[in-house]
Amino acid sequence: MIKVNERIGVFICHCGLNIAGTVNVEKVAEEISKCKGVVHAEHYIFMCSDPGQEKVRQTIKEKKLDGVIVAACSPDLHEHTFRSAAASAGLNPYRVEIANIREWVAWPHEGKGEEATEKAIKIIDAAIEKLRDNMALLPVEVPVTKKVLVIGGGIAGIQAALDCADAGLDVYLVERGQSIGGKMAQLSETFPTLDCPQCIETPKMTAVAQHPKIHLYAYSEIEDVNGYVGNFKVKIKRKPTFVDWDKCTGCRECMKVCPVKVPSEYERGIADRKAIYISFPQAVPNKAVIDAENCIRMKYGKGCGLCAKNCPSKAITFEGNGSIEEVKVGAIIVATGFDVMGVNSFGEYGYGKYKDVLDALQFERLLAPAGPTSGKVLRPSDGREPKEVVFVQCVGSRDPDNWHPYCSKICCMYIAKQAMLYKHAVPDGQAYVFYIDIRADGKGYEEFVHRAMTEDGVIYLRGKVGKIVEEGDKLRVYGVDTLTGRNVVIDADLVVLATAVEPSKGIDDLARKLRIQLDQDGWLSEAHLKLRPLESLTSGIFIAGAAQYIKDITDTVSQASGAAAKAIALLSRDKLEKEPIVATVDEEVCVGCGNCVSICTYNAVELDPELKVARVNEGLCEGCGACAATCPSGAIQLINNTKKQIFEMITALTRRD
Amino acid sequence: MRGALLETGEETRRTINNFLSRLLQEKMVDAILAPIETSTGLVTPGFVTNPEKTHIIDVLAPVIPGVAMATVVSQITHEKPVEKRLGVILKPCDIRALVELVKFQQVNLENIYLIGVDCYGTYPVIKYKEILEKGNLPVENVFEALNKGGETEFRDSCKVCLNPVPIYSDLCIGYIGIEKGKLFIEARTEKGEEFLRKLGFKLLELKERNRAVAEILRERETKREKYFGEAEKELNGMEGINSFFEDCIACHNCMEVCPICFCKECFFDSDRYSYVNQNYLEWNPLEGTVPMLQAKVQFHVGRAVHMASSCVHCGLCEQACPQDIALYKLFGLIARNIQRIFNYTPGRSVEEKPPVQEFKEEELKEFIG
Amino acid sequence: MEKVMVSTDILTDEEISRLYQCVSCGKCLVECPVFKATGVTHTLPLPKSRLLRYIVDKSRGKISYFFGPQPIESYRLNQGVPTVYECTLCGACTEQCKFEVKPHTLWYKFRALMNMAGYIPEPLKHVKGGFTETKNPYSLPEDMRSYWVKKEKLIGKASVKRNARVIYFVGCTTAFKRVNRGIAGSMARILNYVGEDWSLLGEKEWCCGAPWLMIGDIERAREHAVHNVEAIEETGAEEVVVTCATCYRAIKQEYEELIDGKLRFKVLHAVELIKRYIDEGKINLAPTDIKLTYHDPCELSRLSGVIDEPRQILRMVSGEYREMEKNKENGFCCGGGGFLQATNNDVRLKVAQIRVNQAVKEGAQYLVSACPSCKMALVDGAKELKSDVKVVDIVELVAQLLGLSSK
Amino acid sequence: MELLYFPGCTLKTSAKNFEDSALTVASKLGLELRELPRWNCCGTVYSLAADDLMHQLAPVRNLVRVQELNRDKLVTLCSMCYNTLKRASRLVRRNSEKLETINMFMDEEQSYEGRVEVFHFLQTLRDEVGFKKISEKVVKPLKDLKIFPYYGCLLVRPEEEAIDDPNDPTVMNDLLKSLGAEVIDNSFKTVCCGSYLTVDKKEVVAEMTYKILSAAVKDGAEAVTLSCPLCHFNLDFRQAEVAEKHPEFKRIPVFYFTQLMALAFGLNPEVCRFNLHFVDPKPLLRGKGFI
Amino acid sequence: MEKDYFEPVIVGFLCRWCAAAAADAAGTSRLHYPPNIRPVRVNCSGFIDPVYILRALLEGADGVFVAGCRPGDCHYVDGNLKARRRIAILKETLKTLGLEDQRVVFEYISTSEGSRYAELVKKFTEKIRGLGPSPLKKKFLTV
Repeated sequence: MIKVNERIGVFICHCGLNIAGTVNVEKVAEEISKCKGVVHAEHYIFMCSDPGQEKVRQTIKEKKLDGVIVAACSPDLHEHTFRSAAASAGLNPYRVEIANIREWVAWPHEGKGEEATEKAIKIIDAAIEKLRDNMALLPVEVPVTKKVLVIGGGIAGIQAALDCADAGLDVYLVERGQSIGGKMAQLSETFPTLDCPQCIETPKMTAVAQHPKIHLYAYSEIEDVNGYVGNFKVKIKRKPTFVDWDKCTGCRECMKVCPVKVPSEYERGIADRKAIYISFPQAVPNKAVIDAENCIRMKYGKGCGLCAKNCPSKAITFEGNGSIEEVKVGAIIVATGFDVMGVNSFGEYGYGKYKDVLDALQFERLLAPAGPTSGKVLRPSDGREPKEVVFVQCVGSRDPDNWHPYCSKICCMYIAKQAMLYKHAVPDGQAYVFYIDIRADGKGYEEFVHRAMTEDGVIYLRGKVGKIVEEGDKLRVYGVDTLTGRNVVIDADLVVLATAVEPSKGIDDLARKLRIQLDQDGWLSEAHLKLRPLESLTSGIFIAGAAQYIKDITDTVSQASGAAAKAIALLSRDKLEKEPIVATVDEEVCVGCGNCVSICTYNAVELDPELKVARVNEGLCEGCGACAATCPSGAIQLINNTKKQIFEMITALTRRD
Repeated sequence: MRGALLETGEETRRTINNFLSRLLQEKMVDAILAPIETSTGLVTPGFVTNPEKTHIIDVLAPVIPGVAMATVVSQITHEKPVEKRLGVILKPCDIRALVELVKFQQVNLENIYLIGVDCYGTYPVIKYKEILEKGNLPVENVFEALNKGGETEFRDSCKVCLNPVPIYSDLCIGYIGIEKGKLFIEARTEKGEEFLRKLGFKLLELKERNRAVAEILRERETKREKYFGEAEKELNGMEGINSFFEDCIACHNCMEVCPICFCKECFFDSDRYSYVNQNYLEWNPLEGTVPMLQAKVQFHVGRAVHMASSCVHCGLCEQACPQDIALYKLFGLIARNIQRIFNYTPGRSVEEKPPVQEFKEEELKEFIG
Repeated sequence: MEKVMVSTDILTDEEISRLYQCVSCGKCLVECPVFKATGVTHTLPLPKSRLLRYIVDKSRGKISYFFGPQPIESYRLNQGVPTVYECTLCGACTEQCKFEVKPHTLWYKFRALMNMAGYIPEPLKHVKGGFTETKNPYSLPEDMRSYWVKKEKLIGKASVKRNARVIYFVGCTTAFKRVNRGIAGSMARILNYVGEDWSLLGEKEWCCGAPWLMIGDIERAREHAVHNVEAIEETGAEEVVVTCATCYRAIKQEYEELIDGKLRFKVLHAVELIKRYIDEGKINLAPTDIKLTYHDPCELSRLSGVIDEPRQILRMVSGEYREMEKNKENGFCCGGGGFLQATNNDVRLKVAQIRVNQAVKEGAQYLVSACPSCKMALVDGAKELKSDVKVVDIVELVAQLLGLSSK
Repeated sequence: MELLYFPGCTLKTSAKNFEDSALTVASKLGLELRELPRWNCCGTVYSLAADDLMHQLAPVRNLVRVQELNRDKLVTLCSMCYNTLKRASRLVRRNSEKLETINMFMDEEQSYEGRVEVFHFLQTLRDEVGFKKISEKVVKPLKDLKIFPYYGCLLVRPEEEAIDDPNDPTVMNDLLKSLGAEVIDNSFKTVCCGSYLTVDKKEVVAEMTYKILSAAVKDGAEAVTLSCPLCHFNLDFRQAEVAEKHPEFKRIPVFYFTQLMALAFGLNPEVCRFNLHFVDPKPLLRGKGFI
Repeated sequence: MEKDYFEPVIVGFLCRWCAAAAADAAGTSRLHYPPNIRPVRVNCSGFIDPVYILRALLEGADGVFVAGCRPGDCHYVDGNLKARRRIAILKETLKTLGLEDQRVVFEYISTSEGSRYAELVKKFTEKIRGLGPSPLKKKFLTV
């Protein structure tokens, strides 16, 4: 339908000589002025300059323009500039279209003036055809819930929760395990500062417990997430603890009497825990949980029950099946951390059959003062003090054929640390480290490794270990030293494998629930690796810490604060403005076939059950237009990108004069 | 498949109608939607609720009177499912169209009992009328063609149809591969078996039926290849298409009758698209409006792009063309090729998503670059 | 989504069974003049019957069987208005239909249904008011009805008598329209020429009611029918002659049903009467050499079967009589029917241009028709085409050849 | 059940004992091993040369022979033959240009279509016969005979060709258990015996043999069993050099697993042709009353 | 002046996040390619309805160049995978009718591949020039 009193202004930019050097701007202006509805056509040296923008504002007012075309550079650069200029002159920003005649015409066709001018006219023509049907729009306003959900209670989650809470936002911190603290709580000491991790993390953990704004959901999981930025509805499932946490004081009397012994996850299997347990001394919350699979009473429904008898505050009930709570949040921070591969995957090192072949996290527990051996390094097989310890780097990392192609980044540092701590614990012991390349790129890292080599006499052998075989009570390690070119066989008392770091288990179905992407190795995909590492592609969901990629505590904490800052910034406004280019449905045409519903990635379209007509949720719709393309009757269309507009653009572009 | 064998003697139609009226009597269905005979001798979709009245039903009439039965069911259950239990008599292509319409939320199968019928072929509706006027029963010609083979005046799409026996239905009234004077009512789902058991039939297995069907299919496979081979040669390039669509007056009746063209208003007819029609319809006082080839190609090829992936090869487009253009050559050919690249058979099962509603990570490499 | 309950009681069961006999074979689509003129598909017979079936299904057909009568979405009715009304009701589709659906009778009932639901084209909404008052579709003052007598200088020679053997029922399109005044004048002169005892109804003559049927208001049509029959019977006339094909069909085929009684007089079209006069020797026409062709008014030839009389007259009039390619029952419509002039005049003009061209193609100098609406439409068409073919009504031609009128 | 089998050159010459014992054991188990007609040498070690066209002709021609009988399964006994044939069949199936060049070159043969599957006899015993059926056939269980099963390289490396878990293969362990023998297991069972170094660097092979056998003896092994004639030569014949360098080394006999099966099935010991061994196994067997 | 050889008209559909950005990059690095392509900037390749391509061909385009993000890079997660399926349907239809489906091409071009964009456009333009004017656009007057 032809609008009757269209008043379109076209501004052609010279961009100095970038455009004018190739495109005959005078001819373009003259040709375009003849187009239907064009009441003003002008060319100017620098449209994006202040005088240029002023020219636009002036002409809008003087000639009461109801549409503006700026033929200049790529819309990615100045679309926003010219739309706000027009807005300040009272013209709705969406009545402005940009025709890219620099990157798409002037530059690639230098020296072909005539064809370039011809092409420029066609592109401007098409922009005019599109503009004719552009509706004046206001950004879609979406209410904001000023609350944050943090998934994962490791140091990243803790730091992010504290930052958001300090900024006055309510935080729901959800931790899958019995206590927050994550992997950091399992370490003996940190590199390069050799701090005691519990000493530096516990204050933050207690701060989380006491912070009025932080609602801690320990021993809980994310059941289901839907909604959109500013309005996420999250179902959190509190797993059944079978202990009444209000009464439990954390006195651990129950743990003393429980007859069941099961390998402890916190101690990574080199020590046991009871069926009723609190993970570690500084655990927050300091409340016990019952592991239903192994507790006799829970398994058979009767018998035992010693813990309940012994519990001074009668907190143990053996009942309850957890609960599901629904919370509304405005932003989500995913800080689910990482896992370490077990030794049982590596056949050449004994498939985990040899007791004295440990992974590095298990060795951390041996070195930990509060660990099962209270800091003394003793062999799990016979409890003797190992005199020869071999550390093997890059087990499963940098190994594209069999395991992971990536470098696990933190092993070089913690192996050096572990070797050093071993030497402090066993002064006359000898540590060997088989490595490919030492990567110590952090502040004070290189010096730390150098100290391990010189002061603690750790022998670094550049080569890989081919096979480990049990020889009597010794572990014969067949390796090679590529620097001397000779095979090396060491009869070690203990072997520590620096196994590869992997994304934490269960991240893939959490990612599916959050509708965020994982890369091919299972790490969370960031919006842009260089410029937007803390945001996922789904707006409103941020990522921090090792879940995005392996990183040490320093980087993790800084990322956590970064993600928190992003969430705080997002939720600082009362209303969120969303690009109004969303899908709309013409109910008279829609026949309710559901093509758009099943094709939409963002579940932004539902079928209204009675009227059998599609409905678009403007908040969820990202404006990709996939529904418009799959709708046979053209009922659902993208605002300002209707089929008619595209057809008219095609006709303009293919017009032969 | 297990089913019940009925003695029909010469009275095939009466036996079927008795069977249907018993369904009504036993209150297994409240109404039967079936082709019923009209005063002009033709059949048209109609309701029968009174068990005595089933004599007007003519299940085996080898004709599709205008609109497919699937469209009728879709018109009823489009907005909400029926509360009363409805038995529907459906030819195999009807069932395929019905299943496709379920996938596009146009049909709700709640309380609907599908009674499939073997279909060895149907006549174009005008031909059917001529046979009636000459006084003999078209059904006889079908049985004769079935036993002796040989050329028939069935519609092209029926001559190359690959499933004369319905695949997806509760019951199936079968005569292919059954010797004369008998009828085989197959039960394909529990509901079907429950029906037959309630009516006191003994269920047995008939092997030679499958053999007969397989034999028919082999013969039709070759015919189908030849048919589409010719179509491909004829439709090659704009010249071929120009002569193919020479007589087309762009009345869009092929779209109106197509069972899986479910839009309220066809996109190519609507104002969201019509800009083209004015530009391409030459208006001159001598001839009135003359649809240019561009307008015809845009309409037919455009519609094929929207619907060919779900085309059930019923051939109604050809029967609805007033200018007698062999449209099934075009739509059947495009549908076959598209369905082949997605390995998708419309109407095979309700769960299988149509190609336009989903996509896969790894596929269609050959179309890139 | 606004919905409206639509009653379909106007459709008899016989009509509904005919509606459902349609097998969508599409043969009716080829000959539809409006489609030929515009190329727009939604006014074709099949889309019309699909919409009608949708409405019938919902209010009393298979959908209502399951869910009770259901309302119709108002946007569908709005979209349905052009579908139903932009049609000349020429009956070409009925002619082509092999399955006895007789669609054009259904389109009349469809209009009645739409009118009852209040969904009629804007222009017709305005016509209704004036039409009710002035009893003629052109809403011209009643006394203008005999204005033609003055203009044709027949004062005293064409008058209203208390009783007469033949009543000349002039019809509004003949009486009120300047282009058709000649037809009335010629008819009057021919009747006087043969010394017929005839009279006009004058003021008492109301519109024959056909336009009301085209709008869809059957009650109004009934009023007109009852009034006109009374007026005619008062004069004790045995025969009524009309010069308009629409009036002819309405009185002959619709009146008995409308007044729910028998007509006590015969209804003749002017051609039939003239043919009789010729047979009775009261008129004889000398042959001429003018090249002419005859346009069959749809309501006269296809829908009423009067086909041969005009041809016999014309063959007597000229040796050069040529048949157009589309003639007799398959005649192509002039575009004037179905109140299209009010609903969508440029479609009417396009159809008329096509028809005029068909005549030009035969090399005709004169295009003769037998209905004022056809003449009006064909004249407008010829003007659009700037063609020099002269459009003339058969009555005018006869009168002219008898030397009774000047043109 | 009739199986097409590929003997390989050594089984016709120095390893006749392996073939004879295998054939008789197979027939006892109801398997008819039919020799592949017009077979040619398997090409011994799989060529790692970049342009290995000439070297692949031999194995592919054997596969063509199988295809000529329009069969698609071939069983091998010797580990070397198994490894070479299997890797060749995988190479041509993956690399169609190479297959084309090979087919063009062997113009007098029909073109190989790549459908033949190569199996080792141990796989057939495990997967088709099953150890339960084998233990039912045992007449004289090899009680108190401590045997160290040695797999070598070619049954377990590279991974795609492995007939069992490359790091910890157990198929021969289970076979010996089903024969009633006591199994001595250690991680040297998959360490290389030195293969063709036995031609120009005998001392390296001696060193490897010493390492493997001394570990086995230390664990109490009285004999070794294996399925590769080359390993048999290195571990059996080279024990002489080992004894020279390590006087304390105790010699132990080396059997093919089919010989032990023949004994356990109580078949005529002749078929085991114990005279072909360098370290005479007869004293041990007589001592344990098996012959 | 009449060109001695045929200058094809090519309509381009470029997805704004990857292909259009690549086109910008090609321009910024002054990579020259023939001016025959006339691009339309769309939100996502998943937005391109096969009817647009059909319409472009029938309105006079000699070739249609559709470009979207590489699988996995799509800003809207999987718009390009949906596009691939629709363009496959259209090309298969054109191929069936012998309407030279090679005049339509769908390429994956990521944001940084400016040079690849220029290269592909050059190659495509030459190919279309080789194919000559598109038969689809000749105005057939059927009487």
